[in-house]
Amino acid sequence: MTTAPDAGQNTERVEIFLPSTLGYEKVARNAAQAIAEEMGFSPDRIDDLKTAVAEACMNAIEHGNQENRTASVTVLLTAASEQLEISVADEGLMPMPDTFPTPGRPGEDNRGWGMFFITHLVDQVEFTRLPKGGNRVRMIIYLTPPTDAETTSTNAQQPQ
Amino acid sequence: MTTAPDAGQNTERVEIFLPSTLGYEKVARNAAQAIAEEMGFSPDRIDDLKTAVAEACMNAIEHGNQENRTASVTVLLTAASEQLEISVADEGLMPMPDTFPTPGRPGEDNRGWGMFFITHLVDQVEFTRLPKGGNRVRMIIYLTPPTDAETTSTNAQQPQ
Amino acid sequence: MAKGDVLFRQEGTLGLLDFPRDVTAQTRETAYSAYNELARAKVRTLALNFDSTDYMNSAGIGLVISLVEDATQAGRKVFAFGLASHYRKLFNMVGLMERLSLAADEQEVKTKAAENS
Amino acid sequence: MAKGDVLFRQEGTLGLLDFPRDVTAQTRETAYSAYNELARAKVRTLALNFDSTDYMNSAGIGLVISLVEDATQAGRKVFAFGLASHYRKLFNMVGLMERLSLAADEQEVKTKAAENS
Ligand SMILES: Nc1ncnc2c1ncn2[C@@H]1O[C@H](COP(=O)(O)OP(=O)(O)O)[C@@H](O)[C@H]1O
Ligand SMILES: Nc1ncnc2c1ncn2[C@@H]1O[C@H](COP(=O)(O)OP(=O)(O)O)[C@@H](O)[C@H]1O
Repeated sequence: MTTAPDAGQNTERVEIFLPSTLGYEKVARNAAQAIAEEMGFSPDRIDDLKTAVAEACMNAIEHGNQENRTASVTVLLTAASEQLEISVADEGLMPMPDTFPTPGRPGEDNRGWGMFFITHLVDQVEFTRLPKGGNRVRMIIYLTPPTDAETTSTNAQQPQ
Repeated sequence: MTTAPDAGQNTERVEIFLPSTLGYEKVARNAAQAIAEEMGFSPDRIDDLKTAVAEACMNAIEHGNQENRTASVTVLLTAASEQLEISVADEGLMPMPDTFPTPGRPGEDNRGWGMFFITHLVDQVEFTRLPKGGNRVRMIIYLTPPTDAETTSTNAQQPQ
Repeated sequence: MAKGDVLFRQEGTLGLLDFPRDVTAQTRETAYSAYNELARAKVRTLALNFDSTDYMNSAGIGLVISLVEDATQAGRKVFAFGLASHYRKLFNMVGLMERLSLAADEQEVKTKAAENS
Repeated sequence: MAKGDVLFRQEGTLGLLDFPRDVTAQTRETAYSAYNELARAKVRTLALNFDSTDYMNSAGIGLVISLVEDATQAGRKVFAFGLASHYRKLFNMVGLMERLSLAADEQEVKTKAAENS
């Protein structure tokens, strides 16, 4: 794992490794908040981002890493002048499904809203099963957000 | 850099790499807050910890790494059942002095209170010049804090 | 890493659930036992108090949906108060806003519950 | 990554400095230019308003010490208000509490400044 700064001249990168224990998603959520505040995002958008980041980390901990103590979650936060990108990768002990079920599973405490929040709260999102194993969620928010039409129609992508 | 969980059975470890840019100390500060809240520390103690962590990271960025873009700051947060340990290491482009000056440098905007805060706001602190280069500050706060007498007399150590 | 329990209070035909700081999957057990007490007491209005809540994740929101569905099926009117604007937005996204009424605070809930009793 | 400027306001012989959300080394320039305006206007009381401040680091506290020293040497009485309890603790640790008076809010500062004018 290298810690060299990103190739881009105007980007700054933070790398975080979390244990696969529920609750630690808040570390990534708080870290994203610190960077987004420094970048000047509005409080509303920061709240949206915090939920998306927490949900992506929870999924990595719970599903991708099966809460396995030896697996870790890698969170990369890359701040550029006009956007903040956050990628959350797990070790893929459970691979991401090709399609996500309809949100809300009655009878199971209506779980299943995480992916729905992730795809609706950030400007762009991409789900990938990594070639060397592991699942990754890449989320981007822009300081100048795209129009609503763009946001809702083009952001969600299933794993390739 | 390995991400294996700490040897201790009941410890959880978070690893963070920060760029050497002022402002990013807030990422570590917020991360420490998330863990300390989960552990049940009181709001006052969490505020103390946040200041100590921010100051240690600022020093690593500004002094140890000379705000050099190719250098990074490594923050390890290790949560055990009764204590939270946070270590902040830089690459030592500027080595830590053997003794720290009296806090407050008049004529220089009274800079120089960072070390004073670090040593007074956490329960234990240790400054080390690492054999392979780099400076490290290790800070510990306990869920059940030691008495005042212990805190003020035994916590500060100069680099060895 | 759980953060607090759901507590219940009953005032006549009004039942209140006081949610803790974190509302997550870990909140399930105390939420249901508190809700079941109020259901046994046959309250006609259910008020969800989120004054202390500052973290709610998708599992916590799913739990709230389940409670609201159960209460609605049992013919109870459901109110919520103390919700931060971000969580009002999330409640709206999952359709919860159509199944409950927002109140400004506990006082407003009490006034409205009196009309419903 | 700076976060806001120090602004100044003058009301008779009272000068107010409104500190931004972050008080750090980056706050230096606007703090001094705001302070210098008030000094030129010969205010007799200086009030530091920290209502909006939620992050102050050691460099920011050093800056406040410098401003307070300068004001005191010029014979001005210095007040501070809006300080969160953690920063009151830090101000105490660095000896600032002996060099300034805390006020509950802007109104109290105005009342006290009137006594000092
Ligand atoms: N990182 C991941 N690794 C493996 N499977 C995942 C991952 N993220 C999501 N999933 C799958 O997608 C489903 C829906 O996720 P989500 O909408 O977050 O709801 P929930 O986590 O409550 O089930 C999960 O139940 C899981 O099967
Ligand atoms: N990580 C570090 N690497 C090198 N030198 C350091 C480091 N931390 C502190 N120092 C030295 O100790 C001095 C005092 O630090 P501090 O009390 O934080 O005040 P300030 O940063 O305002 O100078 C610094 O000026 C610097 O010379």
